[in-house]
Amino acid sequence: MSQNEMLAMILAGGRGSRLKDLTTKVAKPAVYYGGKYRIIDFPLSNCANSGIDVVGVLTQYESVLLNSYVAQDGRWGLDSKDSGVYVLTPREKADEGLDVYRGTADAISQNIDFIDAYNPEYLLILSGDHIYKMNYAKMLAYHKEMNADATIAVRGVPMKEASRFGIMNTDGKGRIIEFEEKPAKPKSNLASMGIYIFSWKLLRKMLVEDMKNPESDHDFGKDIIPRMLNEHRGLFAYEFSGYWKDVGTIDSLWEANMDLLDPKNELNLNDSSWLIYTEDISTLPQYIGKEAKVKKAYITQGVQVEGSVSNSVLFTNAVVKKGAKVIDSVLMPGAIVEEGAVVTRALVAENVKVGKKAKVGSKTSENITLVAKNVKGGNK
Amino acid sequence: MSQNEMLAMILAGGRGSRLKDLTTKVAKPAVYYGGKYRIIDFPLSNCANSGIDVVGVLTQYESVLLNSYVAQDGRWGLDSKDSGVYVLTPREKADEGLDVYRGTADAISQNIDFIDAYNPEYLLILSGDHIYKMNYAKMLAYHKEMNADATIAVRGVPMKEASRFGIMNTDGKGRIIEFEEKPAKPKSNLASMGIYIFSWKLLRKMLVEDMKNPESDHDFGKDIIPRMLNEHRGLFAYEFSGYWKDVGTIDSLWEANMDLLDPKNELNLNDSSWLIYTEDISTLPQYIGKEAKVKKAYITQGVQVEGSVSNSVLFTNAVVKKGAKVIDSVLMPGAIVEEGAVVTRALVAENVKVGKKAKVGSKTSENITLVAKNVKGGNK
Amino acid sequence: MAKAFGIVSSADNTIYVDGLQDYRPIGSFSFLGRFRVVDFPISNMSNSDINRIQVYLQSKPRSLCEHIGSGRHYNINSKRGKIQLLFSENTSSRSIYNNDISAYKANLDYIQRMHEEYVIVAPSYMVYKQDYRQLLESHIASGAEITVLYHKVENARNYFKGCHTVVLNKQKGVQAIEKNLGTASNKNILMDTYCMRKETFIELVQDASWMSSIYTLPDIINLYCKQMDVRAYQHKGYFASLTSLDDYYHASMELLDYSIASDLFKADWPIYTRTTDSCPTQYFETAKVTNSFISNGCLIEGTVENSIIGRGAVIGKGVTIKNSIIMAYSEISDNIRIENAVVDKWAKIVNAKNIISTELQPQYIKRRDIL
Amino acid sequence: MAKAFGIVSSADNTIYVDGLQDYRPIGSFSFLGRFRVVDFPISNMSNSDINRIQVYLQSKPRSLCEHIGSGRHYNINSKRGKIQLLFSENTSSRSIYNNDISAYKANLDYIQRMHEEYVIVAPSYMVYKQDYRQLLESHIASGAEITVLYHKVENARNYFKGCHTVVLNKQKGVQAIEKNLGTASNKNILMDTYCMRKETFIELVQDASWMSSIYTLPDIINLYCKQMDVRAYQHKGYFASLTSLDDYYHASMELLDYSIASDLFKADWPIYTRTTDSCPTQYFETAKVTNSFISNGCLIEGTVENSIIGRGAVIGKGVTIKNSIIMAYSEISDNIRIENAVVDKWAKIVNAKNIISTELQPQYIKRRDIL
Repeated sequence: MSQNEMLAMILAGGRGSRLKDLTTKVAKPAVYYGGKYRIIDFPLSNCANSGIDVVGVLTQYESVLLNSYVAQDGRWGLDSKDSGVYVLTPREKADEGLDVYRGTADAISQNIDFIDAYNPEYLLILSGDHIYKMNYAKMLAYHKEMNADATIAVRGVPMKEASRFGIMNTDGKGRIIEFEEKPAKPKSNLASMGIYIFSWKLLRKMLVEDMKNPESDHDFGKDIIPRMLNEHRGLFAYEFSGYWKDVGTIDSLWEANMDLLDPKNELNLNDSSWLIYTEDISTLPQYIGKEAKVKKAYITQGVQVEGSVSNSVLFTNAVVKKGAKVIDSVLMPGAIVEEGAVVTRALVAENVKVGKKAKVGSKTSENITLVAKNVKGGNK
Repeated sequence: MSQNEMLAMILAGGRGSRLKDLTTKVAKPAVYYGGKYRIIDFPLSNCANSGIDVVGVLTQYESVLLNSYVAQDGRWGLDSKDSGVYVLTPREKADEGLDVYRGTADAISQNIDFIDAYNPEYLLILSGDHIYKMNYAKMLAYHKEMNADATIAVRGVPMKEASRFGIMNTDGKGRIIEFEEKPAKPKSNLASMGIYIFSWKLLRKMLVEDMKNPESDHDFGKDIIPRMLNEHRGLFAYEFSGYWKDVGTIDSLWEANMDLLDPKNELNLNDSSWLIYTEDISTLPQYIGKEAKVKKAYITQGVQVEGSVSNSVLFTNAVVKKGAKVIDSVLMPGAIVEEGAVVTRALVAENVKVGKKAKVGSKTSENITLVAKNVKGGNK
Repeated sequence: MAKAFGIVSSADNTIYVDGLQDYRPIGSFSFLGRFRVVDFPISNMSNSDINRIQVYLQSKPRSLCEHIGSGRHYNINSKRGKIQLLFSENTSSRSIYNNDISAYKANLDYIQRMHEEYVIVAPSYMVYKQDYRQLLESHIASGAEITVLYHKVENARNYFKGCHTVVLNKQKGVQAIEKNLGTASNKNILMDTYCMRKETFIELVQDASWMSSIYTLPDIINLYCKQMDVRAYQHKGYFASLTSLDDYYHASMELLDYSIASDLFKADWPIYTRTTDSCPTQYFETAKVTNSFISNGCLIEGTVENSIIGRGAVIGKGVTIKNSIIMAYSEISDNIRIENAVVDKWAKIVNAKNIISTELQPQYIKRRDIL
Repeated sequence: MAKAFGIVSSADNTIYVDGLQDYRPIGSFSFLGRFRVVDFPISNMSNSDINRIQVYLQSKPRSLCEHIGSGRHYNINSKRGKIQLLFSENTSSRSIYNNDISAYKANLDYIQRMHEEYVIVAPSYMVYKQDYRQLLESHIASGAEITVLYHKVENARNYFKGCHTVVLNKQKGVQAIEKNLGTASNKNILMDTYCMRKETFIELVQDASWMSSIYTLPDIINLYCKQMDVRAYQHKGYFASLTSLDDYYHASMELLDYSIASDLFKADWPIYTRTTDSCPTQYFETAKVTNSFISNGCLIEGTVENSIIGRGAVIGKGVTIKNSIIMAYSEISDNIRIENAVVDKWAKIVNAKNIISTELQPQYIKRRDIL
């Protein structure tokens, strides 16, 4: 891809309120995943690996952590001379007040000046809270090949679940002829992944018009895409078949972590040709102690295990002390399981301590237990 | 200075409306100065050279350019592992709406969480729109030596002008006993430079209280400093005697540029022990043509001079064509003076073209002429 | 995704630029005041979407190492891309064993580990602008096994003496590669730039080193060009080979024609370099400068004509610099006259009154020399 | 503002670690799976507010160059600070002329150009934690001309054989510097770490090179310590000199005591290194790991005991690794047993069934070897 042929904009405003206490202090894209990553590492690493130079990250909700996290653009190699990750928050303009982003399309509209500064041919719109590996350069090649106005990445979902998604109906040659948001009777199982490539010139024109439209929700799914279909623009579906997960709940976040315990998992974070980059933390390597038992586990540097761990994912600097047991669980960075404590089917949040001999989680509960606050030591 | 012993926060919200058309698109700290710099390069380079690792830049007004400019923290070497320049804009919190910064102190208060994340001992507050070189490490050493709660940098101004400034009256040992904002009858000539070092623990406490005070303007000069004086805190004045300029108007911006034409100017940008860092632009070196005449000039790379230049400052990629004359003027980046045109006592804005044989500016006008729009070619 | 990785090669033992090369390899020579020669091949690669580049270093690697560094200033993603500095074990630059093939052979592991299908080899001692994507496309479209870049010159009698020439047939097939012995003015100069499959490159390296430990890449291609499909791709525009002091001086002076210089430096083809954070240049009341390229950070009180002045140079009162190259941080004291000279970095000309030579035999003043 | 600049020195010709050093200098050895030895002196300097550091390189500099790069990962401001890589001209590591003094002499320009008043010299082949600000303060307060760092050891008979010892008087004045010949168990080992004024350092370099071209810094200090005020500063805590395979193995095994390791790695004294972006390590159902440091990116199906496993290593089913160091990207196939071995990078143990040696004579398996 030539310099700035395609600019990426990541919508990272998600409040992620279903992730409960994990998102009181951080926006959803900054939530931890996979032992050492944060969710937003995935779209950012995908961008870097796809040869994209400039990425805008659109945030507004309580995002000091997210903002300073993505501002360190060297983490994804996006710090060469003309590259960069830029945090774009709502801002006061000369003749307007300070305004929040009113919708996904509005977030882009409010940053037209930023995009114009790079004069890209194409604009890539991404979501900040999906876990997947995708080569956007290939998607762009498809967009060009189809001579498309817009290309939407889609993935096949089980037909019975299709009514939960935005479904794209195509003409068999990839051209989208209809878009239905959560259809009662879906005609296809191709669900939108919320990943769009637009030819910038056209999108720019439509956004300017949309901004002035008082009826519009200023949303890609609700306004821009339907209008493009009405105008018979060339919209194409780009099928993606790899691992993809939107971790909207504690259960699905836990599940996505558990997926990694299968050594043959589809996401394959071990593939050196498509690495996921993240923050570099100074720690010791992981230490597995004299009496430790570790099996079926996904463990990262800085972890210290003296107890027993099975079927679990342990994040940076998590500690499992002597006699403690961690089963079917996720320990976020710095989580400590004290001597003799037992953690079962739980997700222990960052820096949370499970006290001596305490027991959290249950083998049989309907949902995964979120341990967001220190748990006092239990009785013996 | 140890890692994060002192964090710097740069107040860069200035709308700079007296700089007229130069600030319709950029915030005042992003205005060009000195051939290749922007004003905010000065506090940022001072920070880098003083051993400060983390800098927050507080902006709210139309700042996409300023934000993306400072986000490239490698420009000031502030991109090593635990360093960074972070743009801090007003943001929506979990339980509050989106709110603009109400005053200088409020801008800091709204980012207490950001500051806490680094747990600094001291906080340095700077202005984003002053031109000077200062070693903040020395100011911190003074702050520690005096065992101060707050240290304010001051400079001597001519007594007759003192009533235009915020004046610090000291006890002769550096301790501030009184602060008067624009006093009619100044008792001293020590003017505040708007540079403060606070012991963070105390300031944090005062900011939290100030936020709740409905009577407060949430301003350092109006509220925090007077309150500290009332409470008999240890406030000390740190005298600074080098070059210092607040370029609030077109005339003063022009003047500050002209100051550099004196090879012995006090600012001395040629001092290799205290470099000012800025954006790195790929250009040719400056080319002085076959018939060119250049004397008493300050010229940077990418400039092409075919005509005559005297007593002027030429910024990156400015062009002076054959037979054109540039006298007592400033050409901002990419400004073009076409064949036979004459520019006198003017400031030609970025990428503005002065057409063939046009004449702008005047030797005798009261104010410097700002040329902010292309000027059509003149008649012969 | 780039189809090719890049190799920036080092000049072999047959090439030595008197004076300048005593202190650094040619890739590290200052060029036009602001650049270093190696900026050109690396920028060409970066602009051609090649983001994995190997730079081969020989003796005195310090300045080149420091200048290239992490390569971020060449606009290469530091995670996905990489500029790798590779060393030959034999670092005595004048040894006959010290050639390109021995360097590639010593680092064959790192060449084999490259994911890309093709390789572009370009020299660190020549200056030109070339979109390697075009070269690669032409290479693939032609079906050739090797494609080399060449430039038609009309002054091969006086310049390009360290270079090779290519003898072509009507189909632009390479018939032979020969040393330029200065026997004729019109020659096709081999630009030491090659495009081929990685596998072909590895075979050439292995074959060459097996046949003779002093074989170079042009040697083996010359040997094989009868049996392989080796084609030539013509380069147009500015081209300079900095393989002697005369060539260096001549190539620099040529760029004082602003139209030639500005053609080499287009906005859509930036030549990246490492910034030194020097401030703008100060012209004094007495300065008289014409037809010259001046770098930042200079103090100019005297006269400068048809010259190139490096960063931070000081040109005193009453000084005249004519047809010369003054390198960074040199100081020329009051009333000295310098004509047709190359003054190396950090030199101080204090007492010598005049340094005047002819245009055809430029004088070289040593680094840090005090005259 | 730092008062001192740093010099990271290279091991001289008297030191050679069999096997490992065939491929890289000691500074580039992997340590505890995740680090390289040079991370320790550089992190010590960075944490001590020293932000201008010269690293002296000798033969096979590639891996060290690449690892150090721009130095940003060592938390050094890239404008105000600098990690400078400096080369000796004579790069044959076994040559008697190849010593520290000749390297400093060749780069005296760059030493002289440093603004700082003092210099801290630290070796790239030893591992320890030290706040150099304390060393410098003690040096200044004592009024000594040179202060050296030393460590009391109790196993000098078996280890530290390539090192020097310091003979001290009651005032901690240095009486002599001698080679450790293994004649006694209790010795004060010289940590090859020196603190002095820049000017003193330059004088020592010049005097040493004038007296003999094979003099080293400890040689000249030994010679001068009668007439100069040379003092010793005692270091406490973990200390390792990686100057032989035995020393390397022993020092690594010592850190398997987690309390020793975690004392070397405190949150307020980070040891920086270059990240490789490897993912977490996968423990399979059949994994059995005890008392071991495991790096990221490994796949572990077998048994690992009292060992250190480098990045991306693959430990197959039924494998037993005991008291061993397995370096990055090595693959140990099913059912193989390895005891008391050091397996170098990229090795593949496929067919060999058992690699078993005694603790006192660890076996070395070559880089890229396929057994």
